[in-house]
Amino acid sequence: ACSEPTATSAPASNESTEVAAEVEKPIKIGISLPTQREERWVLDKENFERVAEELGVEVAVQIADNDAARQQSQCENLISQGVDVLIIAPHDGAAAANIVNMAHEAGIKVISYDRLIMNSPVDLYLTFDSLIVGEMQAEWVLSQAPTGNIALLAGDPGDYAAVLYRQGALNVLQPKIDSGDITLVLDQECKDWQPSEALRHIENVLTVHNNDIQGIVAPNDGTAGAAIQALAAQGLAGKVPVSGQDAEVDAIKRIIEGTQGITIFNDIRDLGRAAIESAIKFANNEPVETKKSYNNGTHDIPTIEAPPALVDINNYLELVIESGFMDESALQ
Amino acid sequence: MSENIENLSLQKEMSDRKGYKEIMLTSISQNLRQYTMIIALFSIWVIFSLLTNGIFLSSRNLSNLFLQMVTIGFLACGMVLVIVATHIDLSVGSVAGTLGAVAAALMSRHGMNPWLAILITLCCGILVGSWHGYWISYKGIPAFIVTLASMTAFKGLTLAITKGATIGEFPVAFKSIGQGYVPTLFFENAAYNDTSIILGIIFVGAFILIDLKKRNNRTKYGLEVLPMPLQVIRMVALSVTIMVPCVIMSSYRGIPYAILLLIAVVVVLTFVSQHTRFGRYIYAIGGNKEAAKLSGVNIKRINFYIFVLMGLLTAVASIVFTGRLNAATTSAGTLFELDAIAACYIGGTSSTGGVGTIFGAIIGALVMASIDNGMSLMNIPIMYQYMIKGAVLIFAVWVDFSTKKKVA
Amino acid sequence: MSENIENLSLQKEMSDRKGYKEIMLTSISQNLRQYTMIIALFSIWVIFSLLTNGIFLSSRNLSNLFLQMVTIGFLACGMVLVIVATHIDLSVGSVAGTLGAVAAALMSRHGMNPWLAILITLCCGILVGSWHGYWISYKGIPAFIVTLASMTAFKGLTLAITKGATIGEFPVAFKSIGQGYVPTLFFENAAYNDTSIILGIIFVGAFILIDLKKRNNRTKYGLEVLPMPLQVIRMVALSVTIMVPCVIMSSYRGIPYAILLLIAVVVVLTFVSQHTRFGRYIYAIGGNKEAAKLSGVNIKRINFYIFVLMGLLTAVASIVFTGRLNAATTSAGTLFELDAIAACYIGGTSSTGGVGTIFGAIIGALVMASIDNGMSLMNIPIMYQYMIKGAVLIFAVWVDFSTKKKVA
Amino acid sequence: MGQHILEMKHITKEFPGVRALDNVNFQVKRGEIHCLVGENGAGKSTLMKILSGVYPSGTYDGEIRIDGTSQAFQHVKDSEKAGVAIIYQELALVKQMNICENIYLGNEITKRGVIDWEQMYVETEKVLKEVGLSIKPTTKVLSLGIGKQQLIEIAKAISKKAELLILDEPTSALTEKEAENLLQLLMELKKKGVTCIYISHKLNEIFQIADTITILRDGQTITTCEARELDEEKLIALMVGRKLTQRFPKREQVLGETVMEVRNWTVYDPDIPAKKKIKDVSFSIKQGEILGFAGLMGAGRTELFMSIFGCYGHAITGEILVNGKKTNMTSPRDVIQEGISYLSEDRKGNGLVLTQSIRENITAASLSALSKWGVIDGNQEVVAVEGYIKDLRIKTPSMEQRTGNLSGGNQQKVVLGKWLMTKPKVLILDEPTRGIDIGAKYEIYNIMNDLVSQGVCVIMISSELPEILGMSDRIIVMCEGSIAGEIPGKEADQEKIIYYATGGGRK
Ligand SMILES: Nc1ncnc2c1ncn2[C@@H]1O[C@H](COP(=O)(O)OP(=O)(O)OP(=O)(O)O)[C@@H](O)[C@H]1O
Ligand SMILES: Nc1ncnc2c1ncn2[C@@H]1O[C@H](COP(=O)(O)OP(=O)(O)OP(=O)(O)O)[C@@H](O)[C@H]1O
Ligand SMILES: [Mg+2]
Ligand SMILES: [Mg+2]
Repeated sequence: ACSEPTATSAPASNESTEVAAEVEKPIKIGISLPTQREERWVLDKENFERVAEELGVEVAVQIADNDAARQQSQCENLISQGVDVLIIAPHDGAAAANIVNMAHEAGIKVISYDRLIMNSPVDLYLTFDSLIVGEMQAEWVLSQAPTGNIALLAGDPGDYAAVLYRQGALNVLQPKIDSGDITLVLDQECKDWQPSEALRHIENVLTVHNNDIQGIVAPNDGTAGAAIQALAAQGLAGKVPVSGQDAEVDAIKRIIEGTQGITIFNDIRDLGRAAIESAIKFANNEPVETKKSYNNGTHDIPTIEAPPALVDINNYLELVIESGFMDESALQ
Repeated sequence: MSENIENLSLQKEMSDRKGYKEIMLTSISQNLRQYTMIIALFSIWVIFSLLTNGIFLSSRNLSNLFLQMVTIGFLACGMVLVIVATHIDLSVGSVAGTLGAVAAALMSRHGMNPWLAILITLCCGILVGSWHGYWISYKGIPAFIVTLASMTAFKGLTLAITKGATIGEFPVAFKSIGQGYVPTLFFENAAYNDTSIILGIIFVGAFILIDLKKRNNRTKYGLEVLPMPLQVIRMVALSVTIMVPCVIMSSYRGIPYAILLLIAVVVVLTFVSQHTRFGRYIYAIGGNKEAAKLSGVNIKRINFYIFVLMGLLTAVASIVFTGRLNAATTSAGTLFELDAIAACYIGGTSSTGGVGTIFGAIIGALVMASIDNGMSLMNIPIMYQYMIKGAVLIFAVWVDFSTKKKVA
Repeated sequence: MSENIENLSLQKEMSDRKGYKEIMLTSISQNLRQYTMIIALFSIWVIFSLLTNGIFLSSRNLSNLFLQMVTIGFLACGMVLVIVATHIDLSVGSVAGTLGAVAAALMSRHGMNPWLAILITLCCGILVGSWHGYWISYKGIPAFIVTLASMTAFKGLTLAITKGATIGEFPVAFKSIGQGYVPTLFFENAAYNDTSIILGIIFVGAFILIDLKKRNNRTKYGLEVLPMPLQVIRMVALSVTIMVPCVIMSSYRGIPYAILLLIAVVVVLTFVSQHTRFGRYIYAIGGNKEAAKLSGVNIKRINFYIFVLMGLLTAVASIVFTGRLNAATTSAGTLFELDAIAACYIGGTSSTGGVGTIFGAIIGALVMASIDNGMSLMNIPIMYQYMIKGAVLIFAVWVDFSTKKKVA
Repeated sequence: MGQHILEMKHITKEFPGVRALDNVNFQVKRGEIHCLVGENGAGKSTLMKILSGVYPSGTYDGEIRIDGTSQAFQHVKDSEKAGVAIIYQELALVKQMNICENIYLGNEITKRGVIDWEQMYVETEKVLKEVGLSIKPTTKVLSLGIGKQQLIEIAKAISKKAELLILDEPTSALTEKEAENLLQLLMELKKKGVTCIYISHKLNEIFQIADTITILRDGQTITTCEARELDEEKLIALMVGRKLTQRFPKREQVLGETVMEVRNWTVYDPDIPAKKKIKDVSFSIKQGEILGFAGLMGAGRTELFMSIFGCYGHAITGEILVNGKKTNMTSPRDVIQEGISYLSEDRKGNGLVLTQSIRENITAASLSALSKWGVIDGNQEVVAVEGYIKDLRIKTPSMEQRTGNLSGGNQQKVVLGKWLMTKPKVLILDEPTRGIDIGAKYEIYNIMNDLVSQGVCVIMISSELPEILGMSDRIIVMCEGSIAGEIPGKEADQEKIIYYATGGGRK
């Protein structure tokens, strides 16, 4: 829908009837995030707002609270408000395809942030790879416990990111399961990412196997914390490797304590800045350079990638504290 | 709308002893219950309009708003009848999710013709409704338990059907049900969608015809009717109320199909609830089950059909919803039930049964959707959105109740 | 348990004309409503036990199971009274989440003494309850709307307090409430936790004493009592029922504090509901509000205090839950309300009000927790878990209803 | 077709712990008015519910034949198809609906599936006229008093144009005038060939219309005979199993101090704020006095006392003095604490908690006296309740029986027990003997006399003139919300009361 870029400074694409196009209007970027129930998305939101202020653009942030339909409504509302570009971190990558079509009809470009929007001509994709996160977690657990009983926790079954983490982990675990090196004694999803669910599942698997568990793959720091709680009740905290993700304050504390082995750190600051910068370029009808592309089912989407990092006791100072991501005082 | 008409017409008996003014006043005060909520709704609109520099009332946003409420609207229509009969249905969200997944799987995985898929989905909805109806009316298990069980079970079924992944991309026919607009008929390039305006005129015509026929009928039986000048005022007022939204929508893209469908459902169900035995029996059961039984009402059968109807409406809602998202997601439908039930209560349905109107429930659904939409337009952080929504809910119902108390 | 005792003692009036056997049969058939659910519970246990090679009934798992149900247990206790008085509380989940976050923030962020934090949390619970009570009883807004509004609002408040992040690591005292066990008193290294057994013996003693005192009292008033041999059988049976779980738990780590607290709450609330004016009035209001009002019951005040009590219990639940997780999470408490309400209905609370027992609700909560626990032990995929849970729910209640129908 | 339109043979019906009917035989001839009499709990209503299909075939033993063909009703609808229409003892109206909807509930007039409201309104107006009511068919039942509701029920049964019409205590809430009206209507229907089964505790009505009388006692048929073979005395003896020599027990009248005084009591209608429901009512009552309140239906007696009790009305003015002191009572609780108790005329709506047991109902208004620190003394409670069950002869297997399972008369006794237990100074009884059998009425009168001799004052509102005349020391007649006249008990007679009640005494 976005036709030949013209050389005017005003956004060319804004044809909608109600929003009168003022000439000196600042660029307005609509951002739709899936949730604020995990620390990382809270940080994402803060980061977006900081970077936007720095670069002098206006942002309108909406939170879908893990609801694909709400996300669509919110994006409709963002379009009604007359934003110039949409940055969407979809709760559900496939369901968000519709939003892309809608935005394009209104002449608005869409950036898919962190999670890929499927089956649609998204204009840009910025990501840490969810599959790789799962793989990293499982690989680390396997490195600690090459044989024995492994428990696999997964996030909410209705959350597509959770499905990808689990898939990534299984990619690594499956060969070992097939070879008989390890036994997957638990493969349970946690409703709404609830730690209480994780707690219940780990308590029960410990009961069934009489504490004979060698490793736990937990998808994020919330469930990891609960799993460690169940281990602690059996005096096993620190003895069984547990993975995590998001580098939450609590998780870093546990890593220092030695009860949680690793967490996966996605440095959202770089990714967020890249997203805003790209959005500004889109708004000004400038091209965005990319090196890679991902196929989302129907289209090859130009992609900017940031690698997730594995944080453990050895590198947390460097990666998390010294990089300014977290204040050391928070760990007291 | 047709609720008010009904009430208005019941007022006609008083007309001989009173002047026009008095007739209108009585009619207004008797309809106040519904009016207060409509007034509340308009107040909410005006406030949001001011706060968003008019974006809220732009034709585009109103179009969005109606589409955003339409799913809950369908569910609320059925839920009113369920609640009026002193039951509850907690499963509508999960069931809608599952049915959406069924339709999606049929089309996307098996390449089925969309119309056939819709037919099958509707049948599945009826089947689910019958299952609920069977346990509730013939086995006497409380609806709360039966539908809670379904709520859980269908969540699982959705996961099983979707295999944990979103099913997406449907044929245009299916998509349009959820997101399409009526096409223009004659004037391709006009700023206004002509079909919408034509439809509006047809609605107005139908209303006037029905009203006149009723008037004739009453005269035939020797019952009193509104004096002619009042009748004319009434018709003009109604015509305006019908035409304004049509014109507004026509200035964006026209009337969405989903809204047309919702209007049809509201009209049909209002008719059913007011003018058929089935409808009256629902209210009788809700008002006094014993009395209804002693009057020879087959309570079990009525209860059964209430749930069948609910199942059917859930299927309709699921189709519209899935079409609108153009995807069936694994967690689709979560918490729909609460929104639908809340819409009913806001719209004046009584929690003890026997009282409630379809029209009220639609107003309730609009109130909820308006609050969500307005706050989202204002980019209010979600945590405050939640808090404000809670506060507005209580406040709106409180205003409604306190005015009602003064009247009744 | 004390419910049954109550009913049994009421049976004594019939004893003169009948033999022992007949007294026992009458008593059993009159208590069947509760017995069927207990039987259903045991059947579920036996089935899971078979399916998990006995792990389900191991003392360790039973201990886990009780801890897993304890939060819903507290909520269900209050919910029974709310439902008996024909209200509902949809907010308990969200409120519990918020209160847990409050306690967590006080301790983790401000380093507050855990006991002080608990006190403040309990007060907040009472405050929230009063807020609900105010709108519901003094302003007449339906509980469904008020608590739905709170459900939404407190979801937002939790997000605001936690700022989207989990708040974790609490002082030992706080943690123990949710996950601690009574310490051993004398035999540090024995395989059994001696305190639990001692507690069991104290319970049994107390029961026997109370029962004998009651018997004496009845004789004094010239009322009939159970014949001595039956009285002895009754005491032995009760002692065994009390001791068995104590012994089982003592062979793992002893009785968890949370369970002791729950038992205390159940005993106190059962007493309140059966033997105090407040309790009696709740049931009267639920049965016929008008009649209660004409009998001089201050309906508004009773309704108000019901919600205050619910608020307090929600606070207790939130403390136990947060302590058990050792963390306050952003979405803690989601769907607790449905579990609590379901527990009540499974436990025989009537949806039309006026009927329901605390003990029944606890059994209901146990049934739900057992299903979840058993399926998790068997490592069944979550989608099947959902479906099976739904099926078991309906089935259990159906069995319960159909036996009841035969009796009444 | 034989001469019997209805034959019920060997009917036995059991409830848990109760055998309500024990091998009952009952036959009704075509075109007659057949009265069914018996004590409270004798099984009259149960027998009729079996006949109308409320208790479906299979839940009882025995056979029903209508017009000689054996019937097995599963539903009320089935019996209606067989030409049976019934008015139940307990009001069976949907209060949120209007009169027209109620009358045609289950029998709506439809045209191709669509309800024809216009025709139904017209028909409703006709039937209402037949039973002597002139209210709009669109009035909500909610806003009607018990008496009018009763008439609506009658209209509903008549509108079904049944061959066999059953009326279960239709006049218990009606005044003499309406009752008389109804009896005339029944006679007319009889002329048109309608057969009628009539249940009542009012003997004068029975002897006025009955062709045949069947007497039930303890679930068994005692006898069926022609009405003219019986007189009141014989009938009572057959029903109660003993002789009652007097209908109204005598008592010594000792008047004491004025206990309660109501001054200038005015109440506005809660629905229509400008309308006065009670207009400037003043009266007083002395210790040891029985004060009767008479009036036509809708005279406002119930409203007067409901408003005094704090349960009715809007913008109330006036004052109440108890023992000479001004009071400030706003809720039923305050009133009860002042020693005033009010037995409502609507036992199901305002009297009983049907889900609770007899025990819990009887003590509901006196828990303060039974409890310490809010804890109820269970033993004291049981002893007290046992006393009332015995004194009032409540027929029940145990005090733990749900009141919902009791017969109408026994329910009334439970409510009476509840108010007696509050040990009031002033006991207001609104239609206290509604649905109560002859024997029990006598007992209630005795109880009233006892109370009065203990210094309690009793206000009795009743629509049964003989009862008012037989019991009252003084009679106040109300008409359209104000007091129309006051008559000393000794000088009162029916004519005087009716004169005042119809507005004759107004200035
Ligand atoms: N649903 C029920 N459950 C248990 N017992 C019942 C039930 N219905 C009636 N009974 C009992 O059956 C007996 C007969 O009751 P029924 O209502 O037929 O009496 P009745 O002759 O109509 O008395 P009344 O003159 O007081 O109306 C009574 O003892 C009553 O307690
Ligand atoms: N003119 C009227 N039009 C409509 N309704 C009326 C009218 N007069 C009275 N009523 C209603 O009828 C009912 C009769 O009043 P109420 O029962 O208190 O009178 P009562 O003197 O106690 O007579 P009853 O013998 O019926 O108890 C009231 O509820 C009132 O709302
Ligand atoms: Mg009867
Ligand atoms: Mg009266």
